[in-house]
Amino acid sequence: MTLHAWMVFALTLFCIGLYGVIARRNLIAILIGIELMLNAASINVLAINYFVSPEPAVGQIIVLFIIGLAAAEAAIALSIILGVYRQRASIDVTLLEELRG
Amino acid sequence: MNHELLALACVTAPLLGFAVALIGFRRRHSSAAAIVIASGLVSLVASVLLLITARPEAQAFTARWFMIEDFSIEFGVLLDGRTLIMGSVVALITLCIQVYSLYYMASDPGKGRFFAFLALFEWSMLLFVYSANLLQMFIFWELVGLASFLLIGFWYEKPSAVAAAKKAFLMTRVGDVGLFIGLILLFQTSGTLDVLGIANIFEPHGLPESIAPQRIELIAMLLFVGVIGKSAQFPLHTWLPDAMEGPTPVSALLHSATMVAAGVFLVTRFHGLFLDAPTTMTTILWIATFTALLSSTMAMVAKDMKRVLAFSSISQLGFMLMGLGAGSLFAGYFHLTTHAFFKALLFLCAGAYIHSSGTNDLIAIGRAGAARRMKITTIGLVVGGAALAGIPMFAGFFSKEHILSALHGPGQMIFKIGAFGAAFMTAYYTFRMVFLIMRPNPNSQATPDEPAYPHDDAHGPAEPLAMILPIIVLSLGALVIGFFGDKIGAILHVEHIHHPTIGEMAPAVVVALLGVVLAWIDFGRANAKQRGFVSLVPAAEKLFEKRWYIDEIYNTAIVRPVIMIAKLCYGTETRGLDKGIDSLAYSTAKVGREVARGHVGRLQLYIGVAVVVVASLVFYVGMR
Amino acid sequence: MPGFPILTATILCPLIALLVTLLIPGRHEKAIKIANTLCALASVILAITIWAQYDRSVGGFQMMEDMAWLPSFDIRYTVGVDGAGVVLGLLTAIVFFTGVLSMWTLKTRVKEYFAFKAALVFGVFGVFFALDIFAFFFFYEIAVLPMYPLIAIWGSTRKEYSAMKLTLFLMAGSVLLFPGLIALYVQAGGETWNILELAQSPQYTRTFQIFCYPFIYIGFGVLAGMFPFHGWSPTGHVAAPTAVSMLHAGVLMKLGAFGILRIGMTCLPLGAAYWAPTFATLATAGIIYGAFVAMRQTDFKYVIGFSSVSHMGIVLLGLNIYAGGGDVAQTGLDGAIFQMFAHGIMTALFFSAVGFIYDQTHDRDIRHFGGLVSQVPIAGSMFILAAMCGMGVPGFASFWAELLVFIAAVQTYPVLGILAIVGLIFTAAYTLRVLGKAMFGPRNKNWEHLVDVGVWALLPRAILVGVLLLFGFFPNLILDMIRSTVWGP
Amino acid sequence: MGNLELFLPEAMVLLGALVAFVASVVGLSGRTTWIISLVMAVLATVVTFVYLGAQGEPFFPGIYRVDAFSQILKVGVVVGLLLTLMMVGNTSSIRERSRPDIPILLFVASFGMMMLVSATEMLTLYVALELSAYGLYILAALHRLQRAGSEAAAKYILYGAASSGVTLYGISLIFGATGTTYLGAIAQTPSSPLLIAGILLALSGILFKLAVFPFHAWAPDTYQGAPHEAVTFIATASKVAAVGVLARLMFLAVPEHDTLVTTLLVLCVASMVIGNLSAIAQDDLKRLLAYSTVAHAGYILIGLVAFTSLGAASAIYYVLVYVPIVFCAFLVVCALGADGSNPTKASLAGLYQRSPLLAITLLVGMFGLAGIPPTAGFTGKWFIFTAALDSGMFWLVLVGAINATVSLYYYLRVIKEAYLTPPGELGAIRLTPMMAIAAWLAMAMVLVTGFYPRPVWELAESAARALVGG
Repeated sequence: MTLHAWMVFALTLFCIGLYGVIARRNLIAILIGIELMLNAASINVLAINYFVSPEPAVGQIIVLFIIGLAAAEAAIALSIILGVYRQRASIDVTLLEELRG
Repeated sequence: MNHELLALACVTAPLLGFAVALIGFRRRHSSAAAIVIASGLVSLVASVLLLITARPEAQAFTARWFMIEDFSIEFGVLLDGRTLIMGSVVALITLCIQVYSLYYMASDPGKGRFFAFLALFEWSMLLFVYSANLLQMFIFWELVGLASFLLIGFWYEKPSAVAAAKKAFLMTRVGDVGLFIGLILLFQTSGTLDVLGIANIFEPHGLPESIAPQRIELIAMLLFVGVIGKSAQFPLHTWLPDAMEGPTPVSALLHSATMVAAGVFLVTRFHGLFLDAPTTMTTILWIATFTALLSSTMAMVAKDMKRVLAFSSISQLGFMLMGLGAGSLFAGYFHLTTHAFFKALLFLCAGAYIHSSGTNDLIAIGRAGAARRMKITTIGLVVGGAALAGIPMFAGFFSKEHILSALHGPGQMIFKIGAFGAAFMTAYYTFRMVFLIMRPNPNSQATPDEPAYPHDDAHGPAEPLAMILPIIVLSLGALVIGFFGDKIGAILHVEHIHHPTIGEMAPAVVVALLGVVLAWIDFGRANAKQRGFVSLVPAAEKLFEKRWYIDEIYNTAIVRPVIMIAKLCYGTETRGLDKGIDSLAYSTAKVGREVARGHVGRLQLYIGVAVVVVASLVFYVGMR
Repeated sequence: MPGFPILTATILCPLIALLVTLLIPGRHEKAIKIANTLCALASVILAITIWAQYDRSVGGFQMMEDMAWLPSFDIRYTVGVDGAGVVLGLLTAIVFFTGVLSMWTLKTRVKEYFAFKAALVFGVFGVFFALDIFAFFFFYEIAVLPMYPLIAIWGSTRKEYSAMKLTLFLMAGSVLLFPGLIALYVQAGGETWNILELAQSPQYTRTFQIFCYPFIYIGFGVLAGMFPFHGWSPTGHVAAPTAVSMLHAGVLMKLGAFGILRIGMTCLPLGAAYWAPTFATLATAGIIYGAFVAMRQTDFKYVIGFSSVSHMGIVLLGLNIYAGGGDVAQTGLDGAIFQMFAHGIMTALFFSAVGFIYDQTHDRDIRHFGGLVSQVPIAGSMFILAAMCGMGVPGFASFWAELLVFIAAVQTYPVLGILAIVGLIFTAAYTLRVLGKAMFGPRNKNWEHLVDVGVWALLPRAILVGVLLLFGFFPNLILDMIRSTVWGP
Repeated sequence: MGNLELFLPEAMVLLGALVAFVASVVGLSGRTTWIISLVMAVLATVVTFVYLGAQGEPFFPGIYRVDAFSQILKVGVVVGLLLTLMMVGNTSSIRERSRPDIPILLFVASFGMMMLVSATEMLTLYVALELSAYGLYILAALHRLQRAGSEAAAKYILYGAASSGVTLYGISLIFGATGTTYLGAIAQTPSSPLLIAGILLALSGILFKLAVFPFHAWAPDTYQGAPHEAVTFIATASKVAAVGVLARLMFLAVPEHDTLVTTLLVLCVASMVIGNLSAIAQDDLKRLLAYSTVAHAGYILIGLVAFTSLGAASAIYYVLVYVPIVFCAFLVVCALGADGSNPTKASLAGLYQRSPLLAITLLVGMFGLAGIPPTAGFTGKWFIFTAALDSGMFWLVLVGAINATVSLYYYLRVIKEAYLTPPGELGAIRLTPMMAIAAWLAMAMVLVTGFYPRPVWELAESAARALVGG
């Protein structure tokens, strides 16, 4: 596969993730969508690193960082989602509309 | 005598009187009156001394008041024939009226204030007359208006007095606007504010070539607008009849030597300029003649004594302006002088009657027997009436004669005829007044509008000295002043005084006597109907009584539209501008609420919007 | 005292008053009032000293003080006075002093009132003395904002609405000023904010001036009650308490006109000349429109408010004559500044008289009064005197002001000049209407109990009357001073 | 390896986090932890001030730069931290159990922010961005009223994570377009649509932090639902960091400006307009302040889109003075919402009687936000507008000034409630000494800087020079 193809693939993945964020009602699903977006970026970085970058290590390091950060983010997000669930016994995002206006 | 000191004393005494009386003695009435009368006396003595010792050439005592740019504004006193005579007349008549007021206003709670205002009035008029400077002239012209406003509205709790004062101020203000613009143009044209300097431009040689005739016409016309307002000429005459809402001494002052005289005096002051503006002179003639006729008709039917006198003032002012408009400075000036005496006299007599009878109504006064009770007053009335009517040997006869003979130029026949008509009517309505008072007839057809309420302080003298003394003085004045025509002419430096021959005098005498006779027939003889010949034409009578509906016309044509415009502006302000701005603000707030409501709290919508915006921006960037 | 920073000292007077007021505990009301009176008195004395020290034979800007404020941004604290500054500084001091005195009886929230008021006066002094655009605008906004609490807390009649309207209106003026003023700096190359130096800038091409000037004129004009952006002024007058009305109409509106003169006309003479006919027309429209609207008002303060619009129109007309150039330009300027001064004192007198009556009656409808002059002779007389001044009766200061403006106007813009003079009739009409209805006429029995002005309350009013008469009789006192105003750039 | 000493300010903050962590682990009471943290924050502030003039690179070349720009913004961050910590003492809106944790979170977030303004490499930048956010996400969730708190936090984190995802994707595109992650090197490469698109996407996370349209919508909801102290911190320190990184990116990494400027111009105007208009309708004070934050982000962007040294300086100046100004407002919010509820306009009633100090603090804060002299907000606005005009953006200044007027309306309404409405049944408010000190401190900063902007302005200028020059 060419760089172009990889980037299109990443873009597709990114869009799917974004779609998930926008369209899914489940908070966990939204979180998954965000993870997809991060992964799309990772794929981009790896592909670019492979095809373009003079320093092969850079991309891999970046991706490692991304994975770490994504994990941390997911942890915090899940704990907050848990908080939401405690209050509302649901993790439907449409229930989170009490703060508005 | 040191003229400078005299002049200073003459013009500052009333101011001091005013200030001291108003500030220090507003509640100590007698002291206030004493101070004011003393100051009036000082002015009189000073001005008479000035007149007697006058030098032939004009003298000006000025001091720099201040500078505007490089232009020095002088404040000062100009002593020449015109100012000296008028100043003395003003001082004399004011003093008479002040003395008269001692009794007339004795029990008024505002006596102190009244005297203070009288002093203000005198001061303004004197400095107006004596002023050496256009600006000073305008200032005191305005102050004369202010003082008359204060005095007309002296009984300020009376709505009619307040309305009259307001009307007087507003209508003269209309004239003032014209005058003001005229003075500005005059200043621009002549480049000087100095009255003598301006006179020198126009007087001896006629119009200088450097000045366009149209410009002089414009200036003269604008100045005359001011005169129309001040001297109550048609169409700005309607304030004067109402102005007798003030105390009678005020009317006496207002109608004789001050206020209305100021307008005529202005024309005499700048007569040289007016002579250079022939079109304006013709206009003056037209307006003056028309005014004289118009107001005479009104005087013929008025029942209110003061109102009759007021109409006669308007018509006499018309006469003066006719003389001046015909080109004779002397005729106009002379009549101004004589008129001051006999009109003040008539008003003081009227005041005396009114004071004792408690009514202004001629018929009621007569039926209350005032003429019998108040002999000296009645004599004064007859003397004044005769002077007004132009009966030979009385003051008004001489001056009116000069005016009539001045109207001899080409195309002035019509004015002459008008003048005769007015003179006839003057004689008629004057003696109508005299006969109604002297020969009351309870059985006549005349009906008083207002019954008499005789004064209840019957134990007081019917004719106290303070009232009688001025009447006597003025009566003497009205008798003798007519013989001083030559003297006045000399002081005015009028070279050729045309002395009418007997033949020339005859028509005027005939006309005047005709008027008197007709008045006798209508009012004086026993069993007279006392309705007047005008009542034969009820429509005319009604028209005259309603003062030609001029007030009504003004109301419809001017006052209402002005109020309409004011309403329109008010509506624009409240419903247009104000509301527009408010609604701009409110609609901003409303949009704000809508925008805020757009933040519906739905996370995914928020993100979606952001995605769309960012995507379109990226798209836009990619397109470039 | 050479070298004594007298202008800064004057500016600091109200600031000291503010700080002292803040330090004194709120329950010591008397102490607060005394402190403010003293500071105000000090400012009067300083203002008179400035007047005396100003060397008229030299003219121009004097008593300059110059300090770095923000050097890297070219902002300096530069103050200096010319004739206009001296005159208006004195006006401010007088109105400040008399305003403090006339609020001697204030009972509610005394501390805050005097604090806000001192802040306002601080700004006003600053504006009249500042020669640096930043400093000018800095003080300008300080002067405007305290009006909000002053009206909203101590006012009456829809006070919150009026206060908000006033503030937003004036800030809307600032909307135009921000780009306008900063453009002056940027266009000149971004080297100085000093007005006098900017005025020399060769960068101000005619095109730029024509573009920029309206921003400054209208921006400041809003505060000067310029037709048709005057709406805030009467509304604000009506709602404001007495001393605030005095300051508001007496001084604050002058800030706008002063800004136009000091910044707009000094820095952008070509733009000013280009726009002069347009703005002179608007000014004349304001004169007549204000008078007509005043004719229909039934509220004392509304009448005075619209009379202010009308009278400020005269100021603006004079200024535009000045901007238009020609022989009579200086006369127009003399008249405009004189009118600023005279109108300031006159309106202060008006409001202090009305306020005195309103404080007792809580009624301002002229139809509800009658014969006031016999019920409260002194307060009534004050009102009448102010009214005469407003009508331009000789002997009062504003006669001269109007005279000068009209003389100049007839020469420069004959039609406008004549219209403006005709406006005098309508001025007289509305003034006499109020006098006739409320001051004269039959006494209204409801108000027989009114107490007249006492000796102490008379003091501030007597000062105002005295000033009006003084300059009415001796206009040269002030004209000489005004004439020292810098003429052109 | 560079000069590690230069990292001392950050290290102090990190140490603060550790100390606070230890204190909470050993079970010290919330109050003791707070006092210890406060001491640490003061120390960190002092150190940061000491290192104000520092310059150099503490780590590997090119990834982390210490210069006037970064140090000055760090001062802004630690001042925000210190002020927030001072207020946390009698914290109320945060649930009891979590109180000892607050200092840790604040310190960690501050640490991330300080790194953020120094980062000159995209990975460092991204890590710092995330680091600075995590603490805030958690803080936002700690509201005593958990229902609102959890919603606020969920929106905050999901929005934040999504935008950081976009940022990351953007970074990957930049990497793709240039082959490098060093900001300085990016600017050297020729511009391409891919690069510009990447930069735009990468800005998302930062604009989210700054709450610029269209990434602003979380702000009102989060501000409303999160604990007062957390919001205070988000509104102060976090803004400084966001402006810092935005400026850094724009000036360092962008090879071609026109497109970016145009884009930001649109966002800037939209932020001002939407922020101010929405704020008009608000009754909840925190929500109002949230919208006003959006508007202020717009003002700051004016300075940045001027794209000159002057513009950068004015934006830096503005955000620096914005910290104490907005703190004044939030201090009142915290004091009024002592029970954890959100103060509304009605709860301001009679503030002038219930607590004159709070009332004047509110006045200063509101006038500061509205840009009225003699507060520093006025000078800030003046500088920003000057910078914009200097770049020829006359109409932008006009729009900005119009917005300032609109904003005045709702600020005045707040003042009105505090000064006009009688207190009714509401009782007096007692401030803790530390709160009072914080109030005086913030007011002093606002007013002194307002009267005498020279020190702060010169700092901002040197920061801008460092930014533009390097």
